[in-house]
Amino acid sequence: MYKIAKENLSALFRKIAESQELYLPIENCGQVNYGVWTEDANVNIDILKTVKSPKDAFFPQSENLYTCVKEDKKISIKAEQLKEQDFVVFGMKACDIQGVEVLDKVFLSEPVDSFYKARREHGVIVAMACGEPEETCFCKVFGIDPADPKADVATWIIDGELFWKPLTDKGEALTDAVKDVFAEDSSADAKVEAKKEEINKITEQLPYMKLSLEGWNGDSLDEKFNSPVWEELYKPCLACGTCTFVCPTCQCYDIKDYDTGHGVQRYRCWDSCMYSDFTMMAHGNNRNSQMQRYRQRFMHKLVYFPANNDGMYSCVGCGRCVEKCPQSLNIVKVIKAFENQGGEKA
Amino acid sequence: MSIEANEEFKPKIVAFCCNWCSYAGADLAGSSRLAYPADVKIIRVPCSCRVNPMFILRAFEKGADGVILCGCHPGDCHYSTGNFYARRRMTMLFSMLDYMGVENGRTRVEWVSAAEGVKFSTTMNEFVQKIHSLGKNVRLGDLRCRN
Amino acid sequence: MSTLNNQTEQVKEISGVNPLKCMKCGKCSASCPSFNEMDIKPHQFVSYVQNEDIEALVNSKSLWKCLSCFACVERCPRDVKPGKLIDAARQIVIRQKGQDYLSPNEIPELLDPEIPQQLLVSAFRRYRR
Amino acid sequence: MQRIGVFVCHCGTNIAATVDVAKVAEMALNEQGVVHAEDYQYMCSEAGQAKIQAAIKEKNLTGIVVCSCSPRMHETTFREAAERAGLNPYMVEIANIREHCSWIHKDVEEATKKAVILMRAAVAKVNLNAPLKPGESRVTKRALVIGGGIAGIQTALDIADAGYKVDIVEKTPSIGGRMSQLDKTFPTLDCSACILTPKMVEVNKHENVTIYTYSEVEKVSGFVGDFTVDIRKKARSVDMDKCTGCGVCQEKCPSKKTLSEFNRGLNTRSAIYTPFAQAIPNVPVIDRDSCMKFQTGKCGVCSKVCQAGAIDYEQQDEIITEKYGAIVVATGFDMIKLDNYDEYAYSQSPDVITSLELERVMNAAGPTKGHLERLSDGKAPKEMVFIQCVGSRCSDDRGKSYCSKICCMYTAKHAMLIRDKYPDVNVTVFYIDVRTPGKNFDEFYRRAVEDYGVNYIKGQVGKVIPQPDGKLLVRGVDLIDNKQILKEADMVVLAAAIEPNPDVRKIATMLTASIDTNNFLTEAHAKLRPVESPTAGIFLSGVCQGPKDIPETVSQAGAAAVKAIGLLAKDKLMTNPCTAHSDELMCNGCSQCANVCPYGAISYEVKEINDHGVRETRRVAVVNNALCQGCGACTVTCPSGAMDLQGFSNRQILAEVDAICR
Amino acid sequence: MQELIARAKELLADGTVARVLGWKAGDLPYNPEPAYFEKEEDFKDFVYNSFCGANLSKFMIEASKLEGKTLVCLKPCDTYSFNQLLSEHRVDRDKAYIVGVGCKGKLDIEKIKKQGIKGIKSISGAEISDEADTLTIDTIYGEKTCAFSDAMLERCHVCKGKEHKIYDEIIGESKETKDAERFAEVERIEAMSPEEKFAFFRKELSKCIRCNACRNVCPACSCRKCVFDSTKFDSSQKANVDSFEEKMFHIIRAFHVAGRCTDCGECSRVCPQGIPLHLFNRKFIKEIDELYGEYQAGETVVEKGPLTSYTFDDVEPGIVAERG
Repeated sequence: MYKIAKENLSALFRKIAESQELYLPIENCGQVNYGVWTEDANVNIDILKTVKSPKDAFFPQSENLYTCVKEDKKISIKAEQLKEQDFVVFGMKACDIQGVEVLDKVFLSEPVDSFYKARREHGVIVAMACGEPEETCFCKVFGIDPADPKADVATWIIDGELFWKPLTDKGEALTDAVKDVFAEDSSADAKVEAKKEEINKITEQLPYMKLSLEGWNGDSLDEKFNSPVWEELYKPCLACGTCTFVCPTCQCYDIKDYDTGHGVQRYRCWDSCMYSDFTMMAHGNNRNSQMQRYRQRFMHKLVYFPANNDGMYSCVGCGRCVEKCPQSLNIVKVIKAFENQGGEKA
Repeated sequence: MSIEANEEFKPKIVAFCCNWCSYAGADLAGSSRLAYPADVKIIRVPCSCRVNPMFILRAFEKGADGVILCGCHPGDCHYSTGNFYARRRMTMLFSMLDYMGVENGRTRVEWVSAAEGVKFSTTMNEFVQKIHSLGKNVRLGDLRCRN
Repeated sequence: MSTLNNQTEQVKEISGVNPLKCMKCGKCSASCPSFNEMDIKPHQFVSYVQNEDIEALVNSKSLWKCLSCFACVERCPRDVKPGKLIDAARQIVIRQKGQDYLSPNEIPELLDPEIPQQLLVSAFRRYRR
Repeated sequence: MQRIGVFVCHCGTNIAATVDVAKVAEMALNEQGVVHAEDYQYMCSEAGQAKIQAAIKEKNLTGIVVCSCSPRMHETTFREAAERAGLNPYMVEIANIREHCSWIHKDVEEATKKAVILMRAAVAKVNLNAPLKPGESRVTKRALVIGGGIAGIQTALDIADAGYKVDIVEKTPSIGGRMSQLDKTFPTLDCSACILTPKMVEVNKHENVTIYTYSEVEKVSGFVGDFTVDIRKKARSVDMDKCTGCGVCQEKCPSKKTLSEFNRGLNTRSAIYTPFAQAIPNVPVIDRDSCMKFQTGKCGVCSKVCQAGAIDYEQQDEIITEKYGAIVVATGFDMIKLDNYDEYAYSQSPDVITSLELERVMNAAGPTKGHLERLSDGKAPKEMVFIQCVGSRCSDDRGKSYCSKICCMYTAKHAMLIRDKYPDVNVTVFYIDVRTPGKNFDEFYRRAVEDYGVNYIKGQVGKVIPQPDGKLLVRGVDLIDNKQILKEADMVVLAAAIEPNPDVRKIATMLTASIDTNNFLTEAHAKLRPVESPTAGIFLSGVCQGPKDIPETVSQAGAAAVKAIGLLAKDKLMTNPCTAHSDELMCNGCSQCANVCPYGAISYEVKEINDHGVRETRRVAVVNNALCQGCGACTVTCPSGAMDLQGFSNRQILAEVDAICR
Repeated sequence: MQELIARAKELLADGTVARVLGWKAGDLPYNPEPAYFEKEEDFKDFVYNSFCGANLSKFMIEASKLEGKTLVCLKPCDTYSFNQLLSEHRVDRDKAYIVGVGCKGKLDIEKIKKQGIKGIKSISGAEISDEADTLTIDTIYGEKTCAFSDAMLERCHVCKGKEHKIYDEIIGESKETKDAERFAEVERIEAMSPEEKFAFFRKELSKCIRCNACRNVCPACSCRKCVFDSTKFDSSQKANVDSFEEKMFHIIRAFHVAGRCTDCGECSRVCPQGIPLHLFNRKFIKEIDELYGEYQAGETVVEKGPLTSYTFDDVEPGIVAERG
């Protein structure tokens, strides 16, 4: 295990960025999101949750697929290049890493999404343990350990020092490339273990960590789908896309054409199942009420997805929707509403 | 900066002209052979009040360097009141563009009557000159339209 | 800008009057109680300002004959307010003179408390030369 | 997908000398949807049109672009040509490569480039054009005239003479209006009653005219060609059919203390009254506010004396609903209130009167039986002063900014009449300008000065001070002599400004006709459509549109009639198809569009909307295509874009923008 | 709050209203959500405290279509929005029973968290009856305090006043919390050079994720289908492809609500990226005030707003360039 003093981190970042792009939490106008490191970037690695999850690094909010260029009557098509350079995403939390695994299930199974796959292959994830988890966190519910993130490299911040532990070959390779800036610490393992202990103690106290997912699985489809509870739950929903856009696992996208005047750019961009024009077709919309759209989002995360993916939920308990929903709606309230419903029935 | 000094820059300028006054004013400029730069392309609309701020932003998005709106003089609108609404709307739009740091000289409203061929021509000459002095529009365009 | 022009602008600014609005109806002169004592008549104030001849106004008898009763201001149908114009010309004279002769503290004891405020103000403007 | 043909005109050398027309045609073939392109010497010629028609048929074109002169020149020509070839005329667009291109540019390369871009924009638009069909609406062959003064009477007569039914609605108990109050008329000095009365009789007798006096317009709905109007016929308390007009009731009526409206409050009338002797109809009304029977329940004299048994105390207001094809507004004017003009002592002295009051004083049927006398003491005046422009040409809030136009002439008339009848009376007129444009007008004014010795003084009056001896001290100025003038007068006459009848606001709102800041009704075009309101089917007659004298009023009344007849003569109206249209799936029903519509073409309906299977009852905007003129104000006000303009749709204009910026 | 609950129950019981639109307590101390209450037992979760910032006016568009009256709890500033919706025929006055609820300023949990307060277990001082100037926050990392005014929403610092502009009855006291100039921020930006202005907005808008929360929460943005969701304008875009997209969206949105925006501040409250969106709308309000006369949308029910009316002597658009 290696270590580096927090105040020297810019040396590490500079070193990484010498040979590749480095994504990490950057503060801009008071908000922290993942962005590309530059010398004058306002890096903030103390942040627990960035506003948007780091899924952009692998599945950007919008990306070009190809470009058509029209010259007189001739049309030529130019496909977008797949990612060919390595890059590093630094500081991802355990929940967000799990989020990427959820995306893997979607984009890496047949038919494989080549754009996503290229990014996954070239991306090295440096994870970071959560120092001070918050009341909105509930990752443990999904079996995620915030104290011990699993990625190419795992890091911990302990008393002003960052501890660095490569876990995979990619991680080893990155470590080799940058290890000049590190020091070694023989007592590191012990310190990390103590830190994990400390973090676990905090998570014990968090209100959402003991949420029960009992009854949420593929078998409960009809019962959950037809429940009258949805009618109550959806009402304050504004039909905005905040929850889906901050979510590390939401993977829906739309494909659109942009007329550039001399051709067309085909691009894809995130879409939200909360939007009224989501999956709009010529005949209209499959889900034509907000209740249906609202239900879809949670049924997908908690019922359909696990049913198709060996029980893996497509929620990772990051709590971003809990923090960001304009009307204070969120997945926890949904889960709890059904808990109560079950209780009443029994 | 004079036009000659900046020869390679050919600005794209969209002029929205109301059918009843300004379009006719432009026709008169034409029949009087009052030249103005070919950079100006006119779009005929029934009235200045038909011009949606979105049209103007769209022009900039797609690469226009200047947009000018011409209508009947206030009080002379063919539809009585159209240009009054246009006047307020454009004042609002321009103030917002200015507020957001987009050079306000790129947009302009001018009232040109059907009899004012000379005014149409001088206005267009002035406007094109202004756009030349401002140079290429880089703050409002969509990069995708550049290449 | 020449000095004369400057003065014209000053008069316009102080008075807040646009002399071009005048339609030369003469209602000001018809209303003026000091008409006969004036060398330049109220309706002419406007043309003097239009012609940028403030010097003549400043040197006129009228300047100090106007009672500031503001009948012309009140009745002018075009909002031209000759009374304000001549008042502005007076202000120019006063401004040129600069210094005050009395300090504000000395004033109260010199005054009859019964005198209307408005009269005092106009009197100060007029007789402070 | 459209199949578009592009036709490039050389216009002799007008275009071809500066624009490479062949190149434009060649480039057109690269554009989306273009399947045919050609250039020709003169596209507007017979041969050129034939080429277009042939191409439409041979190539099965769905739209065409003609690159030629301004659409203001030949758009109609090409549309008609296309229509003859079976193409919808609204599938034609013009790229103006002459006035907007070849004529203003010298460099061939530059001009050709621009012409290509203009062609592209037109092609981009045509790609989104849809065939449009003018709508049709029927025309009810009946006109309504609001106001029964000389303007209304003349309009009604002219329409009726053309063979159409006309109804006149008059608020007061008799038609006749302001003109009936006048004594003599300028510049011929004939007696007003002598020329007006025959007209009143004629209109009353005309088989095509129905007159509703003592009536008001209550509600207007519908649109050009098809208005529905509710008229409130106020209870007259006298049976129109039974009354013989003998006048006994008026003589016997014990309540005679009400100020006479007709005589401008200078004397009184009975509670049951006809406004004046020649009133039409010659049937009195009971003014219920001053009638003792109605106020106290005791009296009933009129009923007792009426031989015909025409008095009906139980009569109720009646609502008449009628359909009209055209409506003419002829609501006329009133004098402004002089409450704010203390300096002229109008409210302090009965000897300070307005010109209209002087008309009544001079009139033989007036309060003084036509003798010129002071209203305070009945003495004959020796010195009379007229003051012009009282409340006219004022930029302050006491008066009106406009010139009332008639005062100069009627003052000359008054002065002349007084000097003629009472040569010993001195007449002085204080004026700012004497405005006499009009046939024989200046001659008339000069006669007053030269032949009758009226003393015209250029200058205004500052103050009129009533003296203890009853005289009026007038302080004015003579701007020519540069002297202040003090004059003792016996009577002062004020030429008060005129203003539109205050009721016009209400009527304009009902008609959705626009009015200006002075409450004058706005004409559709100040020069070219001066007797039409911008609201289709509404016409303007007389002073409701702006100050005017009698000859002008009568000619405008005739003009308004002609416009109305032109409308009534049609069986059906073809409506401009380039109108706004609201997509009810998107419409919020927020009313913002209706707020900016100058024609009142937008109304709201609460209806059930089926949005892809979701049914909902809500309020949506509906555009009346017969009223909409296609300005597009609503389309920009509509935030969702539910409101769009056919022929100039959002997508069409954006396509042009895109094509130009490409 | 008890008075409010009692009155709501009473009106529900006597049939005056068919439902009550208020707030339901959340599972954290600071996340109540708007909710309907139709039965007496529902009220166990009813809450009204300083975290109930949501403006419920917009919900009345849908509630106006329901059978019977809806009792709606409106704070003083919310009543402006209701009036504006009423002016635009979007809500039905007869379908609403408006209880003007007292307001002493609403809190922004983001501002509390910005102060480094995390792991929140409970918050005291946020009840509507509390007179405390300070919030006491119990967290798993120990007890923290925060001045009430430091945690207030931006809009409360420029409070429009404690008066309800439309109501059937008022329950509870209100307090004007204004302690800043409404246009100070706008003026600060106006004073910048074009380059600074451009950089400022570019930076702020670069955060925009096009989640549309600002639009969807806005009571003035009540379109059934937004132009940006519609294919009719060729303006349908969801992506933040290039910075221009956001400018177009935000300029047009501000333009569409110009003269109608009551400055309720919901857009800025809900923006997940903390973009001060009110700065757009407030710029228009300032312009309207200065150029066309003082106007407060929603002050009363009106027919025409500043952009659907005009005067002959309106300033020309050139004024923008002239004043520099």
